Amino acid sequence: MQFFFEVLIGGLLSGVMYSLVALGFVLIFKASGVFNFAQGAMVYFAALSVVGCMEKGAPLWLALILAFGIMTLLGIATEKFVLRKMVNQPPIALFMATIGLSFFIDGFAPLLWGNEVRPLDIGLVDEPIPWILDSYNIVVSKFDLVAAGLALALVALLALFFQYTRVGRALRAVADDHQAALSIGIPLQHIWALVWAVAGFVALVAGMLWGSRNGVQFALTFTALKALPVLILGGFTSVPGAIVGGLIIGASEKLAEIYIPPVLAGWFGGNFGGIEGWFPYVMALLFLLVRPEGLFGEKHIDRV
Amino acid sequence: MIKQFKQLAIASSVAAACLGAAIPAAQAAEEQFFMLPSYRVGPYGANGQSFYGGFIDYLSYVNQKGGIDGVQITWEECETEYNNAKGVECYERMKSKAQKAPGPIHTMSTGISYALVDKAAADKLPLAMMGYGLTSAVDGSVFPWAFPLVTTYQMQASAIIKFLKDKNAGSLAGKKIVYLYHDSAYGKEPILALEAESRLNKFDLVQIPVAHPGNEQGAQWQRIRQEKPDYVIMWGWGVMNMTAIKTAQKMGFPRDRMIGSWWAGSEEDTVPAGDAAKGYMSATWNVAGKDVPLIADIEKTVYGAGKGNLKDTSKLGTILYNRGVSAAVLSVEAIRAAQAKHGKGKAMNGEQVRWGLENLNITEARLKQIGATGLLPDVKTSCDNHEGSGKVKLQQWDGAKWVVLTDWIEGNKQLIHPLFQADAAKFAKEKGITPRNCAAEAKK
Amino acid sequence: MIYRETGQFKTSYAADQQIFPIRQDRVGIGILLAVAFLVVPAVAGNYWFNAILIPFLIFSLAALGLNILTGYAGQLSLGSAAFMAVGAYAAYNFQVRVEGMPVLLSFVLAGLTAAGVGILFGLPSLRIKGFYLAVATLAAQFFIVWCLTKFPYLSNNSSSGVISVPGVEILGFKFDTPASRYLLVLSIVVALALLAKNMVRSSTGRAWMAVRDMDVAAEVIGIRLMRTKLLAFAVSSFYCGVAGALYAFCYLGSVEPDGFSLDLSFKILFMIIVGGVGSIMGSFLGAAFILLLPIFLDISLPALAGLLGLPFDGATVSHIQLMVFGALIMFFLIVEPHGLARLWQIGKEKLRLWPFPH
Amino acid sequence: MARQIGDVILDLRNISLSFGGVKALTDISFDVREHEIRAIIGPNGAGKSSMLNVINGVYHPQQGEIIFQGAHRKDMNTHEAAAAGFARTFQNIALFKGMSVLDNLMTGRNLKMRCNFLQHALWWGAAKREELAHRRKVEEVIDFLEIEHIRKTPVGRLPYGLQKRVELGRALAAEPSMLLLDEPMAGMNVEEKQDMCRFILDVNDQFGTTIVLIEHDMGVVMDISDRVVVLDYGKKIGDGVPDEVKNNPEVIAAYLGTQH
Amino acid sequence: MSAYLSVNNIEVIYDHVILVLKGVSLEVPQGKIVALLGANGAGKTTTLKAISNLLRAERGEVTKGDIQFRDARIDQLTPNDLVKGGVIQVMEGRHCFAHLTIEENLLTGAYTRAISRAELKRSLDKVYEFFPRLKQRRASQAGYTSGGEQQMCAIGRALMAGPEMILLDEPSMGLAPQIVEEIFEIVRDLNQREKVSFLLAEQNTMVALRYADFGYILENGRVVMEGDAADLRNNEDVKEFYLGLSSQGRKSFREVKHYRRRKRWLA
Repeated sequence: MQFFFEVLIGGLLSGVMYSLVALGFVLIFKASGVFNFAQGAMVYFAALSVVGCMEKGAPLWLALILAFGIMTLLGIATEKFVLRKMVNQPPIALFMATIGLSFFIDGFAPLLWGNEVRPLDIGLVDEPIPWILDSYNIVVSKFDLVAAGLALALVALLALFFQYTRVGRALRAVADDHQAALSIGIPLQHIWALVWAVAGFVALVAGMLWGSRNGVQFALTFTALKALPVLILGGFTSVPGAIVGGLIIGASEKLAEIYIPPVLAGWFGGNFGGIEGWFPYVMALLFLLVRPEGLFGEKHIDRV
Repeated sequence: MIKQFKQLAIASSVAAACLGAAIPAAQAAEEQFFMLPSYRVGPYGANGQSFYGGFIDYLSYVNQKGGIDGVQITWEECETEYNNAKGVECYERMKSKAQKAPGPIHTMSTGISYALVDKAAADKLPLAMMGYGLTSAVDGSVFPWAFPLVTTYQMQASAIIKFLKDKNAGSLAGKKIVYLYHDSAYGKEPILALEAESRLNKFDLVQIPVAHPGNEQGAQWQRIRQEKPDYVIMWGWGVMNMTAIKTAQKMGFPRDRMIGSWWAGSEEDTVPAGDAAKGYMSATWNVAGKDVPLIADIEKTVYGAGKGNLKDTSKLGTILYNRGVSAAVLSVEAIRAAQAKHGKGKAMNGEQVRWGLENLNITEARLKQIGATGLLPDVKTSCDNHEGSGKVKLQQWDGAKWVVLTDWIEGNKQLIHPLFQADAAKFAKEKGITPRNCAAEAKK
Repeated sequence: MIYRETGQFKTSYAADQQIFPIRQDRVGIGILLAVAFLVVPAVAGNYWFNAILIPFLIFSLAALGLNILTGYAGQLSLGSAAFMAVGAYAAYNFQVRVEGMPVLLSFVLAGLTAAGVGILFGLPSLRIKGFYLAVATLAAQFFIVWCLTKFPYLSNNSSSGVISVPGVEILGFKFDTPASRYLLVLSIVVALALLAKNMVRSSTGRAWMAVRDMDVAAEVIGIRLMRTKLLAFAVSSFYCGVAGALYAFCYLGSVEPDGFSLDLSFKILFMIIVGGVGSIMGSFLGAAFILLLPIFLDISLPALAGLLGLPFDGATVSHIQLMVFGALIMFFLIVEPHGLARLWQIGKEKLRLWPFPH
Repeated sequence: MARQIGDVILDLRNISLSFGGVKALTDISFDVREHEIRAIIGPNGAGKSSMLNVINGVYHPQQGEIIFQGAHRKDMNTHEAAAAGFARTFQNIALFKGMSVLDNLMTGRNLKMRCNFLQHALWWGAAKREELAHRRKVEEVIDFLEIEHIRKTPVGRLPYGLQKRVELGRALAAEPSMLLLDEPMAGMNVEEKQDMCRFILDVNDQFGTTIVLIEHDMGVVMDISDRVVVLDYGKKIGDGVPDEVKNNPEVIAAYLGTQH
Repeated sequence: MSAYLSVNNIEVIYDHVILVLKGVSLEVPQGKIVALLGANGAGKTTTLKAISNLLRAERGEVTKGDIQFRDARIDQLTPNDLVKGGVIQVMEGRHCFAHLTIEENLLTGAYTRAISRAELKRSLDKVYEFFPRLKQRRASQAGYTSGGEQQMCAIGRALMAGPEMILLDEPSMGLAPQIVEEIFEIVRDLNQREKVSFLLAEQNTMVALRYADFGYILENGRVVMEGDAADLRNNEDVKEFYLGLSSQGRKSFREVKHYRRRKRWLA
């Protein structure tokens, strides 16, 4: 039982790391109806920018600010050269464009900073917290706890922003209906640039944590794949959904990875580990069959 | 549709023109052409940078020293992004240029080498897979054109077991070893060998796969924590390695009881892991460091002349750089061997290079001659043994550099090589290939 | 050639419902086929066959499959590569395990197997739409690849999970030269493309498009959503499956499950987006573009850099290549979201009106 | 007049429908006689479209019964409704935007086609013959609605009024016995409305098709319908011949207003 | 009469090929309601979108002519600038933000104005004063409100921007007669009390001419007739083709003939 809890806690905490990436997706989707596949690439770019600036001699805090600046520029450029020209196109086209964008960033980031694998030290050691280990024999990582705290703070902040500010409202309006928003004078350009900058900020936080955990390298772009089932589960438009979805996905995939392969091996013989690659997706899929709009997703309002 | 086709035709003719422009006109002098389907971007791009940097630097070095008995080496890179289809395209694109006088082809990708095995044989181009690739090609009777040189995953796994056995006073009986592997062809190859070893040495083997790309190993390491193994042998690649090391730290598993394969034992894996990597061990078939005379000489000669391939010279002397050099040394030695038989100072054709690869005999003395003492093990190949060595060293990360722990260790050939032969025989049957008769050829 | 249809009157509905009602198109396609079947084999070299033409045709087929599902039936899928994998492994198993199995039959069976798997993964489409469905198809992508990795039976107990396919032989004729393999692939692809075209212009295709454009209205007209969507999944997967079998047998020769990755699925999706969603011809144009572009960049960029004297090393070129590729995808979506096929159509319309615009 | 209004062919009794607790229809009874033109009127959100959706099975009422072809049933389903000859148009045009006018109309014939997808793929014999036969039928509808010139145009490119006409065409292509029209004249000017009325009357006249329509233009409703039902907030507040309804004080208060 | 908003001979092309407006000119004097009438596809919506600059988002462009508002060209502005400058469009089909509440919808309308919280509140109250119904439904998601309420929400939302001129596209579409009257009454009210000028595109000629001061009739992308609303109402062609009246009074829809008299303006 104690092992079960250890897996569960570990899963919940790694789920929070997925949520961080998912959050970026949600932001952009909510504000512009764009399913931004490039979020993973942005995480990579952000982390690489931090490391790159530090290599040039900047201290961590300055590097973070500079990297945020770079992500903002990226957001503005994306808006100016891509999104602005694609107003009113079907969501699938915008989605494809972001895949194109992710390719672009995948090439651009290492071109700018080099593609060596590099460490990112943010002064947090990923080690078990001794007293928990001693008294309960459960591994809980300091690093994960800090990450979880950061993620929750970020979510709270963003939820408030969306619900209660003028810009937050405009963001939601744009997500609902580009053209109507345009017609009442909401400048899509600014809104989009802004939301991309915010998404860039979230990517920066995610990149910092993931980068410090796994090293800053190309594989950071794969974090996007971990975030997708979180999104489906939580709903594309819900900030809290990203967190809850992350927790559920994280916990269940870890539990599944531990407890399902032995069962399968019992049936078929062989080694069935590695199911966490698809398990979240299949779970999300089954969940969707029951609730097609996700846990917290907005119901599609339509009248016949 | 006609119009579209015309555009396509124009585009392709432009491409063809560019292609033409890219190749310098063939010179009268004898040249040996190396095609390098390499990768410098994508998930494993960082590794490719070092490996191909070393490889190309050695070729430049040879050229600066007058070539292979006067035969200059030319080469061309083509980015594969570690993608099989792109690898095939690269191969097909450069094939015609390589037809006359090819160097052994190094893909540094198991997947691409699989895809090229048949094609290269049909085109009579020798394929070298140093420490990766289709391992059953050790049996040269079925795979005359493919060379898993130096060592294979299976032999390496066996050598690691031998190392652990020595460490434990000659017996692993009753011990528990976790095999943590990248869930792909690469990670699966050694399983049969490890299972054989576990039967032989009576240790418990627990296999835990990690789904690609391996940037999340919480569950796997929790399982390891629960299993409480004595050792963890890890077959990782790219981000999986560093994640494994960091997660081991997080779960409190001692790194000095983790042993990686040679693809999990480079600076690219340990440096980013920081302190967590201290004490981590790995196998390798070449040593790191600039104190090898050859590496020092390359730095002096090639970089001195400003012809170095590395942008980031701090990578000089890293594991993967030195591996690239080692791979190039073997390739060049094969051509030398071929020249020795078929005519010095001449460019060798595919058949001749193949012969060279199959009749390598790089002794300690020869290694010393080229300044590569201790860089790589001695290699002696034959028709029925395309591996030629099967030896690795164990090294340990001390927080700043790799420290070599052992001398060359050879895996259990009697146990492992029959596995290759069985696999090769099955392959031959599926494909309807009649194996060569190595014994008869040896007599000739 | 002047593109005018003036003077070409249709006197029967049959004439009006030909695939290419305009004479110039018919002549054009005839010439194209003649070139593909007769001229190309005579002039193209091995590089063209092995690295460009064969993969081009195979990817066109896969794109065609995806286009049926996504372009015609409106079900976005990110799992095409997995269905190709099913086809490849199924064809391999039928070949290796059944003595004397004709290759073509095993291709068909591979397609049918893929169709079966496609139906299974198409079931969620009855409840889920749009992006949710797209992400759900990722489940298929990952799950299928995992299964192929995990059940050694499927790769005939190969220790690495990699399968290496036997050579192709039909009625005693060995397809061992690139040109012969090209012709085999070409014939299969042309035949399947024709069948696809027929399907989409008949009531099957209309039902697909109806479901795509407005599913409630389609239902009210009496189109059964479930049957229509599942049929689209089945046919689409069949095409992808056959493409997968050809990919293994006529192109790479050996494949591993990881080769049929998400990247490949994306690539196929790019093909239909660039080529034209909901267009048979677009599948071909898109495949050509997506396949040729990186090769073209690969070849031309270093040459260009050399010309300009820029100090590009291999990595730089590769990075720039990725950027250009990404940028071009975006460019295309901005300039012509309906793809090359639409550009072609606009071109035709302008030609038709030429020299009087509007 | 050629047509003869017949017996009740569709009878909805005590229908109640709600969505997640929100009542859309409350205890509504409503019948339709053969060959008649039956209008449903009422303010926005009164539940008119819901009513049509119940009739052809898009919505399933929680309570009530539907008597159709002599059978008592809880609800309809779309496929049965279509098979029984119900065709319909929508308030916010539900055409297949990516298809040509011709193809849109051809989908209307879908239920009557027998060939399967394999026959279609081969385009051989039966499939081709069937396609041509149905094309002929559809051309009749095209003729009737005078839309020959836009036959091959993608409907997305057509102006609104023509789209409405094409949608009617799609419904007519199915040779329906009952036609459900949801605001067929919305957004039209008088000229276009006159045209639309003519089409509706002709269909009713020539083919004896029963028509249920929702419409806001009182002129149209009063002129062409045989009986009118008035809904307000999901409840029925009036039912009868046009004159009756027009003078019903409850209807005037809730809907018509004093202007008319 | 000084031209307040003037459209001068504009031509609009969609997608580089489809010519929709073929030289349309019109004027809206300050403080007036001008109706733009015509059949479907005549180009009414396109004209409005050309003015509000929403055209570009739909791959359409003004290729000839110019548009002026208070003697300054506005055809190259962004919609944002234009709203700030006092011209706002209420689009056909309402386009409320379905997932936002009515009140949130209205608040977004004030996005372009840098105003204090108190002033915002005042604007909101004013809108609620014009549309008491919206006040009742303030907390409902707009997607769940009725068509009439959505139309009110859309107009109210535009009002929040503090416009001088509203381009109103098909306000009556799909609405019950009573609601149509209600909405037009509010339009008139706004015009008189708030001095907002209107350019409204409308199918419902009868209602439109009753409330408008001036009217233009568009056919096939051209203005075919213009004049005071009263004059138009009495024009024989308008009567027959747009109002459905003949000299004998209203014609029954049942009696419509299959052929008609030729319109006089189509020479």
